[in-house]
Amino acid sequence: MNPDKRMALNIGGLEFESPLFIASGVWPMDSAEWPDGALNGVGGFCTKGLTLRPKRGNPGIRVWETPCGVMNSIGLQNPGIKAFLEQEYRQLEKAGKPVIFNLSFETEEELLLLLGYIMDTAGNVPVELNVSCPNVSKGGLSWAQDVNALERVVTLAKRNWKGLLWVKLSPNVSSFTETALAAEKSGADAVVVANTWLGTAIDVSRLEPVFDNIHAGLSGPAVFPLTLRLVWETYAAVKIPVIASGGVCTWQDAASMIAAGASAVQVGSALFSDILATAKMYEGLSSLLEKRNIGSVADLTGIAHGRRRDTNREDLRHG
Amino acid sequence: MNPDKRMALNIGGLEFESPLFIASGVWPMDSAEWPDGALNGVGGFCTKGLTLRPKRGNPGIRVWETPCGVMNSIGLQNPGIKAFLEQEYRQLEKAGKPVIFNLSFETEEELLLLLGYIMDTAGNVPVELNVSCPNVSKGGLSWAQDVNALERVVTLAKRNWKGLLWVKLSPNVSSFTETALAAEKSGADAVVVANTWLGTAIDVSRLEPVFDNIHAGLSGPAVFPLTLRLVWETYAAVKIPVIASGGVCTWQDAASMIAAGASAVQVGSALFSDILATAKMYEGLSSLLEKRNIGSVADLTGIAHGRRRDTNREDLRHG
Amino acid sequence: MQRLSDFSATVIEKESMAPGIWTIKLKPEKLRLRILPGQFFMIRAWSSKDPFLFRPFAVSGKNPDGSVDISFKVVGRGTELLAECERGQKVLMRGPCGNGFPNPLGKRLVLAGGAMGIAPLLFARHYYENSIRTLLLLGITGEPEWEPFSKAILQKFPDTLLFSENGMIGRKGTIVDGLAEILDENDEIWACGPEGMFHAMGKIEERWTLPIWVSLERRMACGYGGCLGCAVQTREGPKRVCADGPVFRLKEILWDEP
Amino acid sequence: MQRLSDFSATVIEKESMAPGIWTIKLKPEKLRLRILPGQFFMIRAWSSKDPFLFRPFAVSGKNPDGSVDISFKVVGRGTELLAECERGQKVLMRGPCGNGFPNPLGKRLVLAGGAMGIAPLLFARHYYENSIRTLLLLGITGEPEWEPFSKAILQKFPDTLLFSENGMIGRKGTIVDGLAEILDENDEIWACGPEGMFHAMGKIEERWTLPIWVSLERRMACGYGGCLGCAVQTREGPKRVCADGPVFRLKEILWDEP
Ligand SMILES: Cc1cc2nc3c(=O)[nH]c(=O)nc-3n(C[C@H](O)[C@H](O)[C@H](O)COP(=O)(O)OP(=O)(O)OC[C@H]3O[C@@H](n4cnc5c(N)ncnc54)[C@H](O)[C@@H]3O)c2cc1C
Ligand SMILES: Cc1cc2nc3c(=O)[nH]c(=O)nc-3n(C[C@H](O)[C@H](O)[C@H](O)COP(=O)(O)OP(=O)(O)OC[C@H]3O[C@@H](n4cnc5c(N)ncnc54)[C@H](O)[C@@H]3O)c2cc1C
Ligand SMILES: Cc1cc2nc3c(=O)[nH]c(=O)nc-3n(C[C@H](O)[C@H](O)[C@H](O)COP(=O)(O)O)c2cc1C
Ligand SMILES: Cc1cc2nc3c(=O)[nH]c(=O)nc-3n(C[C@H](O)[C@H](O)[C@H](O)COP(=O)(O)O)c2cc1C
Ligand code: FES
Ligand code: FES
Repeated sequence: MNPDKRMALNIGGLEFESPLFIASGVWPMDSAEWPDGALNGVGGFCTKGLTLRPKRGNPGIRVWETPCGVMNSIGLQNPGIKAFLEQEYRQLEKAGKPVIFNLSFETEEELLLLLGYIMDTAGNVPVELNVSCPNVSKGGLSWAQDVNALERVVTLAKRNWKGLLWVKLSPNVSSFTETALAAEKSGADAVVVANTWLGTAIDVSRLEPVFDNIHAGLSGPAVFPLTLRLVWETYAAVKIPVIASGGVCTWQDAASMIAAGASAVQVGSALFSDILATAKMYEGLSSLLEKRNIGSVADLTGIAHGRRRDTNREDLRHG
Repeated sequence: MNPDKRMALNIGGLEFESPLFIASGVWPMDSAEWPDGALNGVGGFCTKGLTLRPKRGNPGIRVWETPCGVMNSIGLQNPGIKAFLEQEYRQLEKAGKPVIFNLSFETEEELLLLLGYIMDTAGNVPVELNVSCPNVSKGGLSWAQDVNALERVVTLAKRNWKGLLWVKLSPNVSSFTETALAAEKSGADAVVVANTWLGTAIDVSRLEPVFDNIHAGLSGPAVFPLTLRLVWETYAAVKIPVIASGGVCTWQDAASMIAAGASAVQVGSALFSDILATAKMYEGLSSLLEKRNIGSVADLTGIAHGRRRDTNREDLRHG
Repeated sequence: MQRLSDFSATVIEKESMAPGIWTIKLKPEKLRLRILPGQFFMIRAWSSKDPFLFRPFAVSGKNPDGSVDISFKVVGRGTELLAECERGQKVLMRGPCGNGFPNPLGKRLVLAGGAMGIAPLLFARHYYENSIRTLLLLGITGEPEWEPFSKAILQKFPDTLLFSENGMIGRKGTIVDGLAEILDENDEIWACGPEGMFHAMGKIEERWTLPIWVSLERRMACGYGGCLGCAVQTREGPKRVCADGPVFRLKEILWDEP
Repeated sequence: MQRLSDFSATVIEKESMAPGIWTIKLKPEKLRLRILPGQFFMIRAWSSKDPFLFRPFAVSGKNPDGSVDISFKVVGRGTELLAECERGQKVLMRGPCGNGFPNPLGKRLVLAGGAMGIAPLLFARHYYENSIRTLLLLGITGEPEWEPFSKAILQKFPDTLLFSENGMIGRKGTIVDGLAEILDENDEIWACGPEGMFHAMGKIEERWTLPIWVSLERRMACGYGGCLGCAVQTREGPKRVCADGPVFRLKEILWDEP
């Protein structure tokens, strides 16, 4: 991989070397387990969803393949913030890539405690509030489903956090742009659009629901067009940066998200089907900038909004 | 195909020979164009969306492939109800399969006129109110997005229609079950769950939106888990029959929809990738009933609701 | 006309015409195909649901053993997968789709192909070889990739009139310039190529009052006339390229309307 | 230990062991694999994103030419596509995954495989052939499909002790009955098979105080320890079957906890 200056960007005052991030919940927290080269082209990565207390996650089947997608019901399994800071984080720090703390919480007190612990050990690192996990009964998604609660909790976080504050929204809400605007108004530095899409699976061999929770979150290329729509609409509605997360598998997907309004892109399930997906996207995006003579990836953000198809017809046979 | 009595079912007092219907907008209205055998196993089919006046549909690109799916922005192209009744419908009548009239309208007056014309020429045929088309600027989706408007229009239709009344709902709404309940309360005989999912596509070679309307409707296997979730929730909420429409491609998909609560299933985009998809589903479902010794497909409806996984773990190696 | 169906076929031959351009022979397993020049097939060379849709391809030839030729250029995933097929491999076909060209009037048939658009005209040329006079024209841009392709066409049909925009091979100029030179007022024109070519041909139709039939391309979801994804606006209202076309009378088409 | 990576490999041999059960030899294109019995690979024999996930398979053998054997039963779409691979075809592999079995203690190694679960034990048997005493057991249900498979195993390792639940081949009884008969208190047991078999073996561990190591299966999305989709609860907390396993000490596992 050739590092490309045009790929660097600034989000809320912080510099990242690439607009490609690894999404929460898909990457091992032990750097000894990282495959060689897999973090090439990665601007930073989000931790697995962290909670105040340790969580064993959900019982039963946790992952299920669907057409061009995967459903998950992990249930935020994690060692709890303290153990994380004392163990995994010491490793991660050394990896030389920005780490974004993905946080889940059931109450405002929990959030404050989480932020406190992080501040004490890691300082003002970037955090991503996960107000959108579909796989836990309390907290999670419910924050995003109630705009007032969302405003309250983001405001609280903003007051108590000097580092970068991303808010990761849920596609499973009444009005997506309303929640994005609420996050912006309450001080979010960026919105992450979006978490997984709520779905269901039935095991036909048993005629039973696959998941103990019945519903689970769908991710992967299947949802790409849906999340792209949310990115488009959010970009049109808010002024803070939009970070896309949903089905991005190729550099064309990443370019589409950026052209539709994303400043940066998170790569999640794509890694399941190709561990070098992010590295390949970096190459592809970088050549696109080169070919189109675009000085910086930031100039690509939202570029499709200015453009409508100039003909109402396409000429398919390019002689 | 062997006709199987167990596959017959009754929806709102009307008998159909199979729970498998062809969804609106994917089937030619001229029976001279029907491939041999393609209607085997089909219980009936929905017309293309019909409107009071002729519509030329949307300009620009109308269909776009996505991972395991297809987006469309047809824009309700149709010859108008009068021409339809005078020409295509005379053909269709003879085909020997129930025809469900899929209707789109911008105002209540339009709906009344539509129903009037149909009554005069075709009698009390089943109608499917399309309150969920994402591809027209007026009418369409907006009915489903406003629960009061939805109740008004369904009530009006019910008062003015003696035939079967299906209401086809949109997944792109605040609260899906709320709209389903509104349709039920207002007299719908069944709810169709659901129309296409709103998405966006960017043409990377031009960095422009693909569709003139920017957004378009996503269908096909990609959306199957999402629509299955809506079917599950709707079945739990309403008492009228639920008709599933979204990504059904195989008999396993059809069985999943039915086990999750569907009385019948519509097959749409699946036909794009296999014109005999419905016929194959019929065979598969029929064998499932045989193997499990289920007397009627109606007994399969909602069967998964009674069942939770009995172990919280699966044994994958069945020795 | 033969009704459309989905069926399985075997790749019985595969030949490279030029870099990235292939001709394959596909033999249906059970069916006996009855097809006319201008008709096409939807093809998928994969069993997965991704790519989800079939891809449309004109018939570029028909052989005594019942197989059909498809000549295609690799431009994306679907054509890539098709190009990877080896002899013996099975593919799925849907068709025959569309109506093809109408019966020729019997005078000289001028077949004007823009680049890959020549595919259906190769079939026409062959089909009418022994019954009427035909004249084959091929027009290409100046992009070097078309040179070997042109040579392959010339090898098969040595009397092809060749035009390249920059003169790198054949005569210099567009195919429409070429048409203007050679046309006789009794000719009938069948054309297939980029839309820009059709626009320019509109003027020919006005001036010469010759019948011009063109074969169009649209993105297609179904290919059997069900989805209305492939609409074109005509003087008689919207038409489906897959089922009402792909061949239309040039002057019927309303290019400027949505 | 070798770091996991995604790489391309070629099918260099494919052999039918029994109807619907295959052994294929896969040779990585660039890599030299260092692997231990019990480690596994994620494999995809298709380039499409549908099926979306890799499929996990134990290594059942390793060959001097650097290739590995995978022995698998066709149960769904992924294994079907793998079974359709012909010699020369490329597949994608991810691995080596997991830790494999720990170094054996050096006494007798009893390898107990339930049906297809014997795959990783075939590798173990071969791997330790010249260094320690091993005893291979295979247990199958009474389903007729397993008979030809058992014969294929016997042909390769004639001293395999075979048990079938209905006595159709080998001795009648379960593999756990068989173990109870032949065990020596100095033995070490490595097992792979359905979970029911492990539950029954729990009693053996209690009675004999032998070390029993088992190789587990879970649905896996990543195979590299990232998604936590493959969790199993243990006395030390939740573990990932792909990265912390797939081999665990039997008594560490908390079957009854979520
Ligand atoms: C009636 C008809 C006849 C054709 N005959 C030939 C032929 O003989 N030889 C040949 O090389 N090509 C022909 N084409 C074009 C051919 O269909 C496309 O090149 C092909 O679909 C591209 O598929 P892809 O997956 O490689 O490209 P991708 O761009 O990856 O395809 C993505 C989607 O866009 C559609 N698409 C892309 N380009 C076109 C196009 N030009 N026309 C229609 N749909 C397109 C694809 O079908 C697919 O649904 C014909 C098209 C039509 C409509
Ligand atoms: C560590 C490990 C080692 C394995 N070793 C072998 C082996 O050596 N030989 C062999 O025949 N099988 C082995 N399996 C099982 C094998 O992975 C499955 O049979 C295979 O994934 C089925 O894929 P499919 O697409 O054919 O089935 P489908 O049912 O269509 O697959 C759908 C999804 O479920 C998953 N899945 C289905 N069955 C299993 C299963 N039993 N275990 C894990 N995931 C499953 C698939 O991976 C896929 O994601 C092993 C599994 C694991 C976890
Ligand atoms: C197995 C798995 C676990 C996930 N865990 C988390 C999590 O802990 N916190 C979170 O905010 N998002 C989580 N996600 C959501 C992803 O970060 C991402 O937003 C989503 O999967 C959509 O992107 P993708 O299609 O690229 O995967 C998880 C996703 C998967 C597939
Ligand atoms: C090309 C196309 C046209 C459609 N036209 C209509 C329509 O006119 N009226 C309608 O109610 N639904 C229409 N639909 C929606 C389908 O009937 C169906 O509800 C949807 O595609 C989801 O099902 P599927 O995934 O099986 O296709 C259309 C769908 C497609 C793909
Ligand atoms: S492609 Fe569906 S109508 Fe032409
Ligand atoms: S499969 Fe992802 S952690 Fe094991």
